[in-house]
Amino acid sequence: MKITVQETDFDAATEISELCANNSRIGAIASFIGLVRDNSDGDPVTAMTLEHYPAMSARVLRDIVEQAMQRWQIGDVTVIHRTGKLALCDQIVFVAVAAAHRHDAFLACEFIMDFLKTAAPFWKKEQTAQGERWVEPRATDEDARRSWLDSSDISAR
Amino acid sequence: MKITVQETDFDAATEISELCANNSRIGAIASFIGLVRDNSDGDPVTAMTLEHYPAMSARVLRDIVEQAMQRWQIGDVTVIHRTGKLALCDQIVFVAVAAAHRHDAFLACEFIMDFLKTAAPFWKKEQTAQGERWVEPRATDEDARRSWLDSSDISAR
Amino acid sequence: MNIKVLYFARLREEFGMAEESIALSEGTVGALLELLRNRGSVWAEQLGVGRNYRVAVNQVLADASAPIKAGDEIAIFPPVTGG
Amino acid sequence: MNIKVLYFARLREEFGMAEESIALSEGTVGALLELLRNRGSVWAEQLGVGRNYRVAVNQVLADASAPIKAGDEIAIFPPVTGG
Repeated sequence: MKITVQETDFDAATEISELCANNSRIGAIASFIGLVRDNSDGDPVTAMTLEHYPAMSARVLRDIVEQAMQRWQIGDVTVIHRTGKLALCDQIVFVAVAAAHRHDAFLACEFIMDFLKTAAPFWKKEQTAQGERWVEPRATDEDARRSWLDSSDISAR
Repeated sequence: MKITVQETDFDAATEISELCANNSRIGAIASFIGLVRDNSDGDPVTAMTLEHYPAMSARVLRDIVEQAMQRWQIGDVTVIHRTGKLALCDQIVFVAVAAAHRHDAFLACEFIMDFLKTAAPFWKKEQTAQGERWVEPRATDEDARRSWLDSSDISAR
Repeated sequence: MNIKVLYFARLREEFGMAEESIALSEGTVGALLELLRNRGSVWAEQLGVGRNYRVAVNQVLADASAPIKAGDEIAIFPPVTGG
Repeated sequence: MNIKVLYFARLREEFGMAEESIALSEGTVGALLELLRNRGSVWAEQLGVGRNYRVAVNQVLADASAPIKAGDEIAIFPPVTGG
């Protein structure tokens, strides 16, 4: 398991190849990259600052990954979350899950993202031409998190 | 849309950055990499040869991606499938889906993989210490494909 | 009429050829399969009832009733295992 | 007893501080929040009933009844928006 909170950018291909190095049982890697998006519900976003709670953020990410590892048959997991100043289209977050079978990898990857979005102590502040604004939490993110709690089948949603 | 069937390897990071270049609406990229796995139901696999039907394979992949684009709110999609001789842990297939929102990206990416596995004309021949053998289709792959046909909700499974 | 027939993967190996040109009198996939099975031995065995294989006409999957016309490319192959 | 209290994101800006040390007589999250609200103005407003914020005790989310002991690190912050 690799959990990193860092200001610097990351290279998805390097992370993925490290994830599956030396493990020939790994047949599937599902990954996710979140980018700074001009979500334009309002003024166009030009940049973003990401703040976090350093003593807590990596710890929460680790808890989330451990939950995923209990729930699905997965191998190694990498989570990288960036902080600090980011420009439009910059990479914010990376989650990669290695598994023998792809369905486990896909589910665990989305599970980790849904919990990261709603439980890990990171906060986004957007820069726009009209000034700065803190991003508001989205109800759909909380719905996504809840959907995992409702699912009775351990392997599906 | 980029659909490629090639003998050469690919770099996931390059593909992902090309996928989201010049589109600031893209906030999420879900991707999948399939690797040559020692699946060991039998003798350990040492290598693999991938054969395909050149006139049909890219065409089927394009059809699958177009179905995904009709079903979910997604932006650009890249699919790369390798052919020829591959070693253990080599990359076989890459699917990346860009979208404004992550759930669409995850669903479309898994949908494309599930249909690719069951409809695109590629065939794997495994090399083991005991000789070569054609890989048999797995019933779970067909089940995965069917699960998308059963789902009444257009956005979920 | 003449058509091109392609074989892939295990069937290519079993039949010992990747491609052939066939003169067909009746223009359906079923008629072509019947002609091939009538060659006996490995052809009858591999394309027999209950065997699991696919047929594509001009790169699109087709069933036994699908029409075939002169110049068509027919492919016969095992269930796919890519990805 | 003395505890360390951290504020993040919007609350850090509203309160004009990232961190302070507070002498607390009663050891619960609820008592700390009451003490902060009694400062009035922005404190009463931002931590008032119905306002959406989170409290962590030693980096673990906690509710108002959660106990606090000397030396604990309490963090108060808005709903998270990372990822």
